[in-house]
Amino acid sequence: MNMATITNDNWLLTVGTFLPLVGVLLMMFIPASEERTHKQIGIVTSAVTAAVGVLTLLRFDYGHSESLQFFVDSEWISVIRSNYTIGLDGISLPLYFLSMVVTLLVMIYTWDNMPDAGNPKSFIILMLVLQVGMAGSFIAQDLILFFVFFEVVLLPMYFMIGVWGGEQRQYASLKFFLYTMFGSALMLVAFLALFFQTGAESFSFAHLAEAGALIDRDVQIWIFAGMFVGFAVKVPMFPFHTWLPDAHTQAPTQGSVILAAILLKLGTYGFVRIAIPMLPQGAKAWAPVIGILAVIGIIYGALGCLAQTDMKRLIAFSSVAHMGFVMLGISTLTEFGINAALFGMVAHGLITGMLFFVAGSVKHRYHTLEISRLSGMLIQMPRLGWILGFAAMASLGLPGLAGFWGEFPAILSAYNPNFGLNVGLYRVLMVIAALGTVLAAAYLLWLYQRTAFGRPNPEFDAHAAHPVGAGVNDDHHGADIHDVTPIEWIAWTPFLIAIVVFGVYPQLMFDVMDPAVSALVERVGAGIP
Amino acid sequence: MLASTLSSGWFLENAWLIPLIPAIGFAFIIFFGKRMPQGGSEFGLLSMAASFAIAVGATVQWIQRVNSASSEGEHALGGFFGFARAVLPMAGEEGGHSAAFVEPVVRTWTWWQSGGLEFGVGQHIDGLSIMLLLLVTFISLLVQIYSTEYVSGDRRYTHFFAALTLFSAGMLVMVLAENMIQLILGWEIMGLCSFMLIGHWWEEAANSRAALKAFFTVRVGDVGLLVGTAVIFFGANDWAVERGSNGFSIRAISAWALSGEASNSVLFWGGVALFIAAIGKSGQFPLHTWLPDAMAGPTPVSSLLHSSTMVVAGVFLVARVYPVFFVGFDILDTAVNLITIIGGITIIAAAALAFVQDDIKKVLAYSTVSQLGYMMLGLGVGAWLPAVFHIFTHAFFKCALFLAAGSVSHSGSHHSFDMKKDMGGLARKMPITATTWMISTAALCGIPFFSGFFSKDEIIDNASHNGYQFFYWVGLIGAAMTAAYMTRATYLTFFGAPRGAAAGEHHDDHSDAHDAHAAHDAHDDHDAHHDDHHGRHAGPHESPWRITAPLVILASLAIFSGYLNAPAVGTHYFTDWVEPAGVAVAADHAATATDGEEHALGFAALAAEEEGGYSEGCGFTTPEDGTVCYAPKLSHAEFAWSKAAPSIVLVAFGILMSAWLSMGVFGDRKHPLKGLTSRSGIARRGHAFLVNKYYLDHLYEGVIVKAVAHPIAKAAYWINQNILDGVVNGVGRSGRATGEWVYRNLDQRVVDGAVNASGLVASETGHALQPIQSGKVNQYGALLFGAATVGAIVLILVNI
Amino acid sequence: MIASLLAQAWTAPTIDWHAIAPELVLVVGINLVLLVDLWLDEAKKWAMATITGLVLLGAVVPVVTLAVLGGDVRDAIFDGRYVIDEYALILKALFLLVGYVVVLLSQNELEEGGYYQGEFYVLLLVSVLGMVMMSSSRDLMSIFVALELLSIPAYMMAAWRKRDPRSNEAGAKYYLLGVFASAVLLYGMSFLYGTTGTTKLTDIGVALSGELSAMQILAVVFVLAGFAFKISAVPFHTWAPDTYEGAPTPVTAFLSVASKAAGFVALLTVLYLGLYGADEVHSPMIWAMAALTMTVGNVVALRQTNIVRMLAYSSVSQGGFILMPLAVMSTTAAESALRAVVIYLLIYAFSNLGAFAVIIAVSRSTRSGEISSFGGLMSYAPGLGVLMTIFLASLAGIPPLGIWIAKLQAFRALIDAGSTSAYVLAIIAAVNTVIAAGYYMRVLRQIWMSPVPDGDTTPIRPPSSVWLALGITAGGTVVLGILPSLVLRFADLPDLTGALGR
Amino acid sequence: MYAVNFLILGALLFSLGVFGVIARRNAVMVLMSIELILNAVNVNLIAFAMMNNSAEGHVFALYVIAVAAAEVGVGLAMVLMIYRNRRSIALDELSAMKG
Repeated sequence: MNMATITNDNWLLTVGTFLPLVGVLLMMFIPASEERTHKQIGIVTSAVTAAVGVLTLLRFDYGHSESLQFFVDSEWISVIRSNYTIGLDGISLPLYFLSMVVTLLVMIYTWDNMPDAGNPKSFIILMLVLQVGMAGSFIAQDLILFFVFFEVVLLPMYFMIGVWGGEQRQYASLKFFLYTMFGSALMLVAFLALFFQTGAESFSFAHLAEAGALIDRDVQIWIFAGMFVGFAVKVPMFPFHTWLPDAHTQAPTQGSVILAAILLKLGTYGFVRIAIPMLPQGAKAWAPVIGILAVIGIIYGALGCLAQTDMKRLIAFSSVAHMGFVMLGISTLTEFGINAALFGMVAHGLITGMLFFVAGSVKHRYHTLEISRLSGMLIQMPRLGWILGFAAMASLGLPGLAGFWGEFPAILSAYNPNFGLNVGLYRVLMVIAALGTVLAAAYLLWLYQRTAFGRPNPEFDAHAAHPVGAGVNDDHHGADIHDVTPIEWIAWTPFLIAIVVFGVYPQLMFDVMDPAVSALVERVGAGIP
Repeated sequence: MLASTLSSGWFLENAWLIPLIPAIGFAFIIFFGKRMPQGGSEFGLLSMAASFAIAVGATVQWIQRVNSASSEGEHALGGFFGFARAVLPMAGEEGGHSAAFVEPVVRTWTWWQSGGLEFGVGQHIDGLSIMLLLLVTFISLLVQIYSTEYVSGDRRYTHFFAALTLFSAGMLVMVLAENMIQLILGWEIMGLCSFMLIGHWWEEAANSRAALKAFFTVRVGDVGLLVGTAVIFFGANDWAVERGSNGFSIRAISAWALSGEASNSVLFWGGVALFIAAIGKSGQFPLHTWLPDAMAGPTPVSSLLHSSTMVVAGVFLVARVYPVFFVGFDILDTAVNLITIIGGITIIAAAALAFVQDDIKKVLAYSTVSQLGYMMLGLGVGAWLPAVFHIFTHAFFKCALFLAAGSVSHSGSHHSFDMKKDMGGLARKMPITATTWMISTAALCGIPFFSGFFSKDEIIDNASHNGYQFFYWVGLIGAAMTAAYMTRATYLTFFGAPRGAAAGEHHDDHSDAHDAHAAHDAHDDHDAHHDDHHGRHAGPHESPWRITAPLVILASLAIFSGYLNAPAVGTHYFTDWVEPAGVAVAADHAATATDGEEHALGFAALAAEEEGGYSEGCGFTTPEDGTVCYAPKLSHAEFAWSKAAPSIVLVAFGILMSAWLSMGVFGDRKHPLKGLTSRSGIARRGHAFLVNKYYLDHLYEGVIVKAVAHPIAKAAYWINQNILDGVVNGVGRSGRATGEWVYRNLDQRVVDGAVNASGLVASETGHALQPIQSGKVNQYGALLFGAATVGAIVLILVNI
Repeated sequence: MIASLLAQAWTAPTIDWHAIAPELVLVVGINLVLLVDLWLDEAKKWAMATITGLVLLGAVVPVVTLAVLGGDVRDAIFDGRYVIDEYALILKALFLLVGYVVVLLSQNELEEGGYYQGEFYVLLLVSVLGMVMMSSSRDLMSIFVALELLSIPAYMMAAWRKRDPRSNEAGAKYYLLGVFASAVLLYGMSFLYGTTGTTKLTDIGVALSGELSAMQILAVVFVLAGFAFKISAVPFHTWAPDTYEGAPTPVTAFLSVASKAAGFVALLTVLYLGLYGADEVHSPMIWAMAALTMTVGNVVALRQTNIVRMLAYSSVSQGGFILMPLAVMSTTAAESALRAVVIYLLIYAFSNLGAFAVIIAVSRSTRSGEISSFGGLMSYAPGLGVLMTIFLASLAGIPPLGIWIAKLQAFRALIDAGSTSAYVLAIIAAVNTVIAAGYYMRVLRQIWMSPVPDGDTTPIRPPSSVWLALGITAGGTVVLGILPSLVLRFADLPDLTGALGR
Repeated sequence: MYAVNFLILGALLFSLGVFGVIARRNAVMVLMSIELILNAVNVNLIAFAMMNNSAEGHVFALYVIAVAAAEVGVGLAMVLMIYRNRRSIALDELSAMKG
């Protein structure tokens, strides 16, 4: 948003974003039969990409995190006045880096957890393409460019779900695809409307944020409506959420993780980065609606969770609730709220991603995710059980773990929203949202109690004959029910560490985001008479 | 009196290490515990010992700090000035006989920021936190020692110690919290640990359910904590930021609440919200039902978490940000307020429930609830110090009681907690345990010269002193009931004829706790240990030293801790060291004293119509510009035996009545006289009544028990189990049901249905349109030309 | 006086040979092919394809030189009734290129079918010539002639498989309706000429300003109907599915791309130059046609099981999208509308041809046109699978593949116009993109997610010519999607409109 | 006023032709109907040429005649082909492809 830009090392972003394509090209020329090679290439590529990401972190000027850095602005589609404009600021940096790390870890996880459909070549190629789209969406500073990256993500995810997914995969994948299509089509119309309303000069964020505020209110409201649908589908917000449980449940573990960790964030990011700063008055007019829908989502998602009998589907529904908190924070238009939202995005990415990993491994071992059939996980797989407990605790917003910092400030911020939004309404929302945390505790603990506690279900207990005590030591077990494997450790440890570190010392992220957010809110305020 | 002139020291400055060390210890246990010879318990013990050491150091330095402050203050020494405070409540600004305000030792580091505001994490050390630091580290240490024996051989020995240590860390974090967020952090960590520890033997559905229930119930209260924090934050923030602090800082909140600039409604609602959290955590009515269930956990857990430390977190919260409640509920100006109501109900209800428990731990659990009620009541009536003091004393004797109960079940009753089935007559078999138990009981009952007397009685006394007459009586009745049910428990456990396991027999229809234990035994090699453990000495016997040592220590403290603040003998060290003086001090970070206008409204008026007590000083008048108050100015009732008498009498009555009845009911039927007389001195005194025993039994069982005691208590219990508890469980169940319904009908049918329907519509439309494509050329031509013509006609009609 | 008359009659127009070189090359090429065909014996007929290809590429050369040397020839020859400008040149290039790809695609089809190769290529060339002329025509007469020149050979090509009744049926339907439509068109033209007194579009434009008479409205409607038939806009589309399904696939490709494009070119020229005064007549009509076309085409396509027929309906709906900007032709957005159509035609040609190319390659081995026959293509022909994915995704308008930028331009034109009706149309189009994605994804689902229907997983080996075609189309689709400026540059030339400048 | 009559004649022919195209099942009849329409067009063109006294109409008419001839040639060929294959030229039998 900020006009100030820093163009040192401006090659970094482009390299970091498009590097995976090198791997893709390489793999194109290697026969699909050489699976190990493909996996290796995948891991190496994403590792190098992540390394570039680390370099970006190092080169980032934290003193000016509110201004765009590594800024590039070069000709692209001059006719429609759209440029290849990229840059990174405190708002996008965490998500940009997260996308790289998640991809790397998922690659590693794939090493010996390839979904049943096989064919790692296509699988890994798709993931790499996905990575390009995700990273690109976070660096784009031009509406059209953003739109392109935003859409690039679609197909790979469609195929990941559709080819490597569960029984209902075809239905789920198509639903995901069409739903998102629908959203982005309306979104595109909104973008163009914004473009022409601002005098058809440029698609660059900076310009639109300047000029967008001058559009008169009613028009802003209409344009915002279009963007709202587009982003709300992606988030997903309450009435548009139904693709999510199906997609999550059917997707392969890797797909679920990426979906939860990054893809959903594109929607919320869009709100923060595009819809709100460019259409301040529209945002103000829509904020109560968003807030209400968000809170409905919190309660509704929680209730949905309580109704689930399938572990993975439960986790999927919990995403609806968590993103509800994020959206509530955004809808307050306060620094607190938006900071919380951004933090919540990352936290939710880590935590829910972790939960999906665990769910995937459970499925891998038990070949079922029926909560009623799972029990005594702590006896058969103590470590996995503890990790599940840890992730569950983090997910219900326990202070000291990352989840809390997305949740509490969001609730806090609802106490007095910005720009003269209806305080009474928001205080009601705050209390309901707070109650939502109780429900979160309810369904997560309930899940944990039934899956991890108790004695193992005889049908899975390899030593049902022996006294239950034999279940204590992990090595006594049937071939497929074993505890966390080294590869899983490698893939998961970063998540676990990050959850703790960000939980204990949130300043790590707030320090980066806050200046950018303050600048953004200031800009919005300027746009509201 | 500037902070600079106050003495400080390394321990005070680095008190933040106290929670940090156990936290690290926890990490060590988790990662290396299993490989250690002692299964990781050594890490726990070490870390607790270390933090205890630091806590002691900090305490010493704090006392020096206080003395340095008061010595520089222009008033007489402790003795006189404590007395002075008692005799002339008017000792306010005039005369200058005021205690020096001892600047807390505050250190913060930036933790997170938002909107340019930086929020810290750090330590806020004042009397209250020092007291609790010492208390928590000390008791944790004892309990851990005790546990090494009690849970030895448990298959999750390591996890047990991990959780125990993490718990201590959490509690300590909360105790020295510099701001609300940090307080919440500790608060929730404790919740988590209690979940882990209550559910320690999670193979049993019952235990894991209890764990779930505890966490869930407390979580309900936490909504209040979140909301309250938010309310207070936004109330205080601007004021605080102006003075270089922020709305989370506890100092800022206190000062703001007393600054006279705080809106009363904000304070009120914030207070209500926070108090709801306290209700949940401290097992106050009506959210107390989780606490008895929590007894499903191992006894050390009960003694540490659910008697002496964690459950007082709620009380601590209220005490910590007391100004909010003081002003919000304007205590001292009313005869009744939310806190006192809840506290009062809790005292009576819980005490009544304690009567009908057969599980010794449940008796103690309800007694805990009831005692917590006293603490709340104390805070509610403006008896801040007595309430805090009661936390202090209660911790010792209640912990002792639990450990004694544990000792009984461990060595006396074969892991049973059922007083009626498996105990009785253990006094002779387990002398140490019995003695310590009875000392602690005496303390709990508030028998003079035991610690409980000095704290509890102060609360009751101040209730009337501050104009809460009704609750004065509530307190007295509660005291009597306490005495009565404790006597009953004592008798059942240690006197009378040995029954069940206490008589050395093994039978397997034990209480849940036993099953749980047995079940967990079944999992591990504990069986072996278990058996030879009984092989060595069948039947009841005294516990090994690792159990008795803590008992002895605690019991002795149960006697002597009271003398830290025994007005009866004129000591008031506790007051001097812990109570923050309610005087205005130069706001050390009032960087810009911008607000020069008068705030004489509200408070001045209040002060005017204040009759009893006094009307000057913090909490009554607005501090002058540039000065702030951190604590309200509170008066203390003057101790007098005359005032203590009623409670003493009532307690005595309760004990005697109960003892007499207990013997009558539970006594040895065969040879009443011999049995009784030979059994206990109390009974010998009641000899005369007991001659015609059957008549007595009849009288008791027929009349009193059936007609009076039981119906009431039973009714209370029934309501408790079925209504209150039902609600708690109901919430869960109905939540599930609602979830099911919403998901089935709303989500799958309506919302999702709409989505899928739209797809269907499109495809069906296509189907409907296919006939147009008939394949016949003529029809195609007709359509072509027809469309053109129609179009032409319409357009012509429109345009001409 | 007679002398003067003669003198006037005999002032021979100065002919700019360079300007009409493309047409000349084609004419020469046509005769060449005819002659060679006579002498060449059946064994060597394969050479015909090569020669035809060379001719088409040869015709591109002068187009390029004209573009480079900026030959902007208007009134010089044929006094503005036949014009060579950038607009014309882009389209000429497009048609020639499409013709070349179609040749590549037809080669094996014809060889294996043992059809009359020589004649086929001649007709193809003639048809292309008609299109090339169409892009320069600025007069009712030349438009009509060009139209027939490109249509009549197409009728025959559609019926090329003489023994195949389906092919016959395709040809017959196409022919009868085509002729009927052009008759209606002519009837409209005659009124247009009658009421304006000229056949030169620019003059018609001048004359048509102001209040319209009933006769003129009728004329406009009939003219539009005639072109609407060519571009198979609903409700004038009925022939398309049947013809596309029955005709030989390469021919279908040719029809669905080239002759449709030609129709659009004619429509564009006429609307922009001649009928801009009659906007209150054609705007609503085109608006309705666009909405109907995209919607009907899409929803009916949802039900199709034959892939060619599905693509037929898809190209109908795509026509709707191309038509969309024309609805705002008469507003300030005229320029962006014009640009949008041209861009769309260019990119659409690549993607659609590509899709047909894959179908040709696959159906050669599966011998089936059912969508289900694509089941599990990824497992035995990943190359073709990926290519098909690219083409269909492009048709669905997913960035960064070709058509997204075209769709973007179309939306852009509408929103540029900014009128309510335009916004409504934009929303309808937005919804339609989703429906369209529905059936494109169905094919992709077969390719990626379904098992092979008959266990036969012998890898497919398409002939090199098809590979070449695939290469060209895929390259175009991807490159134009990522770097649209390459083509947008042409469309951006000020004198694209300037050339047509009234 | 003469011209108007020509136009009316043209309209009549046109209507006849359209009727034939729509109503006739016989391919040859349809062809002839189309010829009618084309001739209607010719009549119109000539009439208008006369009104506007410009030559374009005549030229246009000539083009139309030529093109019409070509069309009929192709058309008859096609009819013949169909007749060979199915011994009938009834159009409504040509409906193998529909929907």
